[in-house]
Amino acid sequence: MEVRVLFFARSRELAGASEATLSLQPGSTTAALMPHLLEQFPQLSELGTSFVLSLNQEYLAPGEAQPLKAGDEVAVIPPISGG
Amino acid sequence: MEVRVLFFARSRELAGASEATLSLQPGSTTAALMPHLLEQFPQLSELGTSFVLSLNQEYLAPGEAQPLKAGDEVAVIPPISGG
Amino acid sequence: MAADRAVLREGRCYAEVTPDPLHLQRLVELVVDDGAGAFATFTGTTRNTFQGKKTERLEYEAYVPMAAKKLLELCQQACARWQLCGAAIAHRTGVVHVGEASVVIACSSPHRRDALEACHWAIDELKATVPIWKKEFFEGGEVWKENEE
Amino acid sequence: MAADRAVLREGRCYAEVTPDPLHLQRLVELVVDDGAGAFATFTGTTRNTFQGKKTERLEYEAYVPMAAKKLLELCQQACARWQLCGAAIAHRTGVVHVGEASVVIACSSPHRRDALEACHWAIDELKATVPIWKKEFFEGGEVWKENEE
Repeated sequence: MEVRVLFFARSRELAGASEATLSLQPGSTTAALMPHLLEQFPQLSELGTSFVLSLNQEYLAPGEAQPLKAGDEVAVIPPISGG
Repeated sequence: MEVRVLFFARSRELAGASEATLSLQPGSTTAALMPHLLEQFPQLSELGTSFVLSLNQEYLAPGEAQPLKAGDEVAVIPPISGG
Repeated sequence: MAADRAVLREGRCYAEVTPDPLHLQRLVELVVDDGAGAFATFTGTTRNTFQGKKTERLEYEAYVPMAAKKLLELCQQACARWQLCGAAIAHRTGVVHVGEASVVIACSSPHRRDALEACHWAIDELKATVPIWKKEFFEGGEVWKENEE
Repeated sequence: MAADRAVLREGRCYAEVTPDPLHLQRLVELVVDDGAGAFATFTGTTRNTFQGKKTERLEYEAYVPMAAKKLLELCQQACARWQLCGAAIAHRTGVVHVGEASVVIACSSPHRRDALEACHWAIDELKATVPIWKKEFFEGGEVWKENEE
């Protein structure tokens, strides 16, 4: 199944793209995302642990594993600095 | 000596005037003010204790007696309600 | 005849008492500073109700020169207590209809906490110390308001 | 192509993410209410210095739909927690030069404490929760800022 991945700020600069499509095994959870992303965009490792993920515009807690379905939207969210 | 007295808000309505001139004995203090004002404007007694006085645009503490000189400006200040 | 308005300026401080309508944008422009990253404002307006009754209007009266002096002191105290680029306060006198502004406060600072705290303190302090009075005209009567401070 | 702006409205709440310049007066007009006696606003602007160096500009990037959603939730939480007539927040994206506004918040309420407290809370909460990023461009470099919250 395919999920849409958005990159922002430093993660966008490291990935060299603002979005990508990930093909995952059906039944995959959000735990599968970073291993796949690091494979496709090795520079993302420079983020270290300084990021969180969102799933369909809701933040995921670090370590939280949610089931994924086709068409889901995920974002890589470096430390925010709005305002 | 003459001092200028200003009335505001409820004190102005009770006195029926926005200002007055008081003639006082040289050497008078601010303690002399209300007795003289109540004589000239008996309606002011309706204020009760709900007012303070100012001398040359500085508040006087209740019971505070400051020396007066000719040309001083005094005001009768009911409970304020700015803002 | 006593003056019906006063404007006092000192350093980063601005204080005004005026019978003219107040404009928020004008007060903000008085505290603009390229060193400021934060602007906090407070505007007090006439509400449409008073203790459950319909308000027709408010009328403000001021001891103009002393009120302007106290407003300036207020700004100066705010600048001494917080790190501000600027502080400006204007209070209106005369009739202030529902929806119109009676007081506008604008503070600017490099970092947000100073402007926000100074602005909040300023309106509280104004209500406690500045010789200005408000009379409420409502359905069925009129009364001189007294601040709780 | 992803949308570069979003506006969400719900009841007394208004949230906007936009690349266009922000105007304080417009946000205030969104929270006008005859039942309001108090209006509090916060404006964040680009300052001219960053850690002692001259700032050339800031550039903001947003996860637009999620940022708009989080800004609306922020307004809704403020309305639930304080007695507000209205709450409106707009955040700008793209280049924000020195002196220009990056964020404007406006809250209105019957009594002053609610608008003042809600406004202060809102900017603190925005900095902690809304997916927007700021890059500082200064003399000699550029860096992605990280809020302390």
